[in-house]
Amino acid sequence: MTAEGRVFDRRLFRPGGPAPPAERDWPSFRGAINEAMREEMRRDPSVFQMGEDIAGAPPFGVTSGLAAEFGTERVRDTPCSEVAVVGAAVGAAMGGMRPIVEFQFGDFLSVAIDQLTHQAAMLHYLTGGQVKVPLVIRLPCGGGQGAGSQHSQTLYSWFAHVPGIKVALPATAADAKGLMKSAIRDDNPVLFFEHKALYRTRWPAPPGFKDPDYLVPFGQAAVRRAGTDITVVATLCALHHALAAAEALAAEGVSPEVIDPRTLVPLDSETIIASVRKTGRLLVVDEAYLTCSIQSEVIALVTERAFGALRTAPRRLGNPGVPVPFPPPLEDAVLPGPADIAAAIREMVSS
Amino acid sequence: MTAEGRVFDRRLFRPGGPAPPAERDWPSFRGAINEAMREEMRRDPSVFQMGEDIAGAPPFGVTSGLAAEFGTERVRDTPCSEVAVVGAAVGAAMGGMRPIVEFQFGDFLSVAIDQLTHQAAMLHYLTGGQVKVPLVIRLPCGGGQGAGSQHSQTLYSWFAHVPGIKVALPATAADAKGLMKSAIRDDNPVLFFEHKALYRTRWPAPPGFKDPDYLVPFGQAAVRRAGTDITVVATLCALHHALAAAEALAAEGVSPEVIDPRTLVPLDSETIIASVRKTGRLLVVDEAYLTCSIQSEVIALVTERAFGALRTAPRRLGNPGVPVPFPPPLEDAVLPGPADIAAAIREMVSS
Amino acid sequence: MDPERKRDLLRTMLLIRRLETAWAEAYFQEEIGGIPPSLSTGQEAVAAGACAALGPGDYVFTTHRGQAPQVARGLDPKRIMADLYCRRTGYNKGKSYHVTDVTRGVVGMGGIVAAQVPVAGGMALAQKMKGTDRVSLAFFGDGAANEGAVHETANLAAMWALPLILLCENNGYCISQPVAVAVKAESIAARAAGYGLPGVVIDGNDPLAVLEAVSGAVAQARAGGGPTLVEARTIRLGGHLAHDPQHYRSQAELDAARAQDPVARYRASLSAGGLLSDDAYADMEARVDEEVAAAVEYARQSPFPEPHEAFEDLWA
Amino acid sequence: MDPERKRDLLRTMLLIRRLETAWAEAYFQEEIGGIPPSLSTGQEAVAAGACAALGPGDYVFTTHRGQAPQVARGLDPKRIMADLYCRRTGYNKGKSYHVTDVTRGVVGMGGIVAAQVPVAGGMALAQKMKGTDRVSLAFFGDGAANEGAVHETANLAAMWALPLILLCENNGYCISQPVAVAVKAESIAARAAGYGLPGVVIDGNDPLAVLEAVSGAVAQARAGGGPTLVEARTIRLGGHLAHDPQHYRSQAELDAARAQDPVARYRASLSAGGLLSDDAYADMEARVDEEVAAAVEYARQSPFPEPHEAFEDLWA
Ligand SMILES: Cc1ncc(C[n+]2csc(CCOP(=O)(O)OP(=O)(O)O)c2C)c(N)n1
Ligand SMILES: Cc1ncc(C[n+]2csc(CCOP(=O)(O)OP(=O)(O)O)c2C)c(N)n1
Ligand SMILES: [Mg+2]
Ligand SMILES: [Mg+2]
Repeated sequence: MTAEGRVFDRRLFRPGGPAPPAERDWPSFRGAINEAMREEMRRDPSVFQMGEDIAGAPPFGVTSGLAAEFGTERVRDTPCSEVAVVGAAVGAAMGGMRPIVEFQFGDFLSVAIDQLTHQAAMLHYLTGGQVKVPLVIRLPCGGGQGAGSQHSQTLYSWFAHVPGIKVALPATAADAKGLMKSAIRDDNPVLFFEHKALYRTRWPAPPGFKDPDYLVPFGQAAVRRAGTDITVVATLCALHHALAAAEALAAEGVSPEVIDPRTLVPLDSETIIASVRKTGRLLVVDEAYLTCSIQSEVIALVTERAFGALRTAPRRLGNPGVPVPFPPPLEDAVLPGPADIAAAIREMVSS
Repeated sequence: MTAEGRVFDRRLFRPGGPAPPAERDWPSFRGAINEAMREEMRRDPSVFQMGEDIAGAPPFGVTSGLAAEFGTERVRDTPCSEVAVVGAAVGAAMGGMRPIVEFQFGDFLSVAIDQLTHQAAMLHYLTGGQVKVPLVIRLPCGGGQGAGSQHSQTLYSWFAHVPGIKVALPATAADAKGLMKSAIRDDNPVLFFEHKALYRTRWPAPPGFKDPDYLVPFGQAAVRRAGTDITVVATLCALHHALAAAEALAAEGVSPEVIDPRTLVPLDSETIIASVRKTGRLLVVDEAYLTCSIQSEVIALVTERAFGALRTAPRRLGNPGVPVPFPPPLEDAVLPGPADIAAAIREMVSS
Repeated sequence: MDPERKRDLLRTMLLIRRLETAWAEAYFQEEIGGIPPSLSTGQEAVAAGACAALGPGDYVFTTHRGQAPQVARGLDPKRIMADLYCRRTGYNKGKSYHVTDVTRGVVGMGGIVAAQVPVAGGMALAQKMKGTDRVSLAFFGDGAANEGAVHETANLAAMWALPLILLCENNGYCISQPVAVAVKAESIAARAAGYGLPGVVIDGNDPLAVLEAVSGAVAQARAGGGPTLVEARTIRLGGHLAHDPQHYRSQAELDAARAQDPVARYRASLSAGGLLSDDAYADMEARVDEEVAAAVEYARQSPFPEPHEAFEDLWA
Repeated sequence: MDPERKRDLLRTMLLIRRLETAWAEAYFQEEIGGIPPSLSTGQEAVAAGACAALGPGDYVFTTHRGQAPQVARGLDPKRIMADLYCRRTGYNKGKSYHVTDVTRGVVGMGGIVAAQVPVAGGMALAQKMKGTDRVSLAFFGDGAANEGAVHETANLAAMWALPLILLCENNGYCISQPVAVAVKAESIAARAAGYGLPGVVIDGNDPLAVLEAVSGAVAQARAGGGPTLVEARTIRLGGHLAHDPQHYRSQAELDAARAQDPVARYRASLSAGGLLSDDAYADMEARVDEEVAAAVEYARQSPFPEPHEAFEDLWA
């Protein structure tokens, strides 16, 4: 795994091999989400699931075994009617339930935006706090799998833009579990973005991972790698690309600090700003389309609040603004990878 | 009209009085859009209209008289079926027509996002350029009219985020006409945001306004007021608020330069950057929700590309992230007005 | 049926009518602003009859024409009016027109046409999963019926046998578009068959007919028999919103419509049946007017929310 | 009907089958990646029959299971395969699976279930407004039928009498969900009545039945009679996508399904009618296989687009 190589393979739909021996005892990303949902469903009878094929043929396997344990009343296969299903989640949430909705690909939320942004997100406010809408929508997302333009996006910037929606972006199995448990217990609508390339990955489990109250709080960024020369903010796969780049650069004597916000709403701006005050440089990397993105946002807020700390122009990497292409060589050209990140860091630290 | 006062009244649905004598010969914003559409429909038989009540009882009067002139085959009242209607526009555009679709309030696009972002915006790309989707969607937008949270938004940042959609934001009658004519002749999907508070306003007509080819090109910002101390970037009503603030500040010896981007996609970053290189300060004002917004975007791109020119931290004003409230005093608290802009400028030029 | 209950229906209809008239008046007097009032004038029998079929713990989800069910479910006119005046003493603390009282099972929606229908389906699902026998009722218009949200919800509710009443209030218009233009089938209720649901067309200007049909649908839903689509045919007497001059309707049409005023008609039928004397009606009217006047006064005297409240209630 | 045309239908079905088999093979051999192939195996009669009812200038809008209509409308297998291999020589320059050939009236959609239906409605509107007699045909599945987009489009098309054919390819499943679970009505075609449209259920495994029904719908549309909803009942023989083990179907169900293979069935009927000898079929097979092999070879030899092409074709 070098800064020039890919960190993730393009084998999303292929049968997975056995885990490498070193990782055998580590939880998988997919399994961690499953475990979080299972534990919360055991703990709280109001938690239930809706989605296409989540009982009958779990897409990406994330809901595997849940229908067997909890039955199809609590793990509901839905028809292809996303407006009705998101609306059902909103209404059920108001009625005291805690629905979790799966989209097979997060992109498909496009057909049900209104129920999310105008209903789920606004009803608490509009009713002066009378109704609560605790729901979680799970959105498999991201490119690098050759899945094509309508199955590869990372649209969280939209949902950070509009009010009333929390946004979680787990990058490791531990965060996937801890953030999912926090999401389910949260009294607000939460979008849970799951990068498809992470599903099969395995990660060391931190102490407490098996604790039934293993919660990762929203709004607390993680410093994934401490450094002194530049602050790199990245999420999901881009985080791992950034860590790969940092590893490669360490050999060149460059010391990047890599920060994973973990949730965009709420966003832990303090941790990011504190880091930039230390390093004086900021690079924001994400697969998201660049314009009006989370990358723009982090740059804007750091520049507004820590302008004096910046020693050089901040930079951002992302999809420059085209649909994620189908052909692998084109997809690689559009999405930022470790080599792009390393190159940007090299330029920035030498300026 | 002072920096402390409101620039626009809250009388959107009230009968309008006669124009003030000085403005009597000026075109109204609403009339300019109407005229642009009428001229283009005369010029090109493939231009047609769809929308709710646009023939039978034109909302805000923008389509008044068009059904009488062109008939209800070309000015089509639609049922309340926005997915079908936007889809009809996409398909008709592919089939050689140039549809214009009106939403009564732009917020309602929420129910038809997919047809816009995944179909209209992507099909040219996905088919390797084989199909063209020339359509215009008219979106009455904006707050300050007590119209409530689901009838007051300015969501253009979303559509600047995703690829394949042009975005026009006219702030005067002349631009409304010239940008609308350009939009109709454009071979791509265009969102045309019309601030409701502007409909009734009148503006001096520039030379050529009556020319059948009076086009305002996309991607050319207008410097609305030249100045030396600070660059203020603002759109729609916020532009006029910024100009009001600038006027008030001029009396205090402060010289703001006020820039109206006019289109967000494409965005004339050169004009903005050139201005900041001159003034050394940047304030971006918009009604849009702040996070991942056009305000964030302008700050990010200026900071990336003209960091050295900035003498102080750039700032942004906008809706800090709540639904636009119904009660007027709350709405005023949420949306930036002339006084907020003036205060921000004062702070920035003295730092 | 108990004559008192029959008179109550009239009282409800009258209260809706007069409360809304006062609301429109407040708009024309420029005491309030924003989007002009959306009145149920001519349609009062639908909400009155439908809500009379419901009990405590049942839920209704309203449309943009939502004041009728608020009144019919017994919300306090004072606090309804306070919300319409954007005052702090409203149910929503003056923060929106989506007048809601969860304790009485009224959720105010309506900003987005048809969006309340899927949400009502979800409330029905919650009741079913919690094992209550409570039902959820979605009001929606003839215009809303052409939104995809209604289709998807009808099918999902059929599939899951949800305790949902789909109450289509067909007032003949979607703003300026007549339903006959937008719907080529015989009725909107005819769509129910396509989902394997019962669908009925009823006289929505007769509160007793509405009460009967909705009671049947409620009984079926409580018994686990799933949803029903009830199309209540009624007539919008005013404009789409209070300021709408409705140039798109002929005088003849409007005259015919006004001749069917459900308040007058129902009053006449009660009085013909010997259930309501002229004096009793005058008394009812007086008390309703008093209640409305008190509501207006209450709203006027109430303060706006403080500016800082704009930033509250975003998160639960 | 001319025997040659009848044989042509079989040839089309066979070409669909073999081309798609080669596509799946390419996926399993890891020559291509991405989302696994969505095969029309078992459903070939629908596209073959439907497209045979169309003429030049007519349009079809495909689903995610879209290769069958591409082949049936005469697209070059070489260039179809090139797009599926993401190669520059494809119709879309290798830039997507949405294989499109506007010159043959095929628009490749399918990423978003049902999204092609409103767009097809728009194409019908364009034809109507331009005064042509051309029609637009939307393929969609039984699962897609439960999307709001279909409801809205059916109603709009009825209202405007658009020359649109709504062709529901009911293959019994929406991924793992049987249509009987998701649709409680007798049929999907039964929904047509709710829009004032004709709706028919036909045997989608018989290309002649499909041809006949769609020809009728096309004739009506060309004559200005508006849209028809045709529900073609067929059977998906493979998984939802090529890699789907379909554990949710029993062996008995799959065996029964395979016994209805439309290619075998139609071949048998042609041969029973004396229209196709075994030799002629062997010859047909050989030519189809050759064409498919040539298509695969062509795709393999073609280059990927250059990275810079990722940034082209965004704007018209
Ligand atoms: C999604 C959406 N589309 C359009 C509108 C604008 N609109 C508000 S009320 C209305 C009329 C709806 O007609 P109907 O459902 O018959 O209700 P009625 O007004 O007759 O009570 C429309 C089109 C909206 N609010 N939301
Ligand atoms: C809006 C949307 N929802 C869900 C999906 C995922 N999906 C892809 S194909 C498919 C099955 C659709 O079933 P049907 O319409 O019957 O078509 P079939 O696969 O049987 O040909 C689904 C649910 C999608 N692509 N888009
Ligand atoms: Mg109506
Ligand atoms: Mg199917």
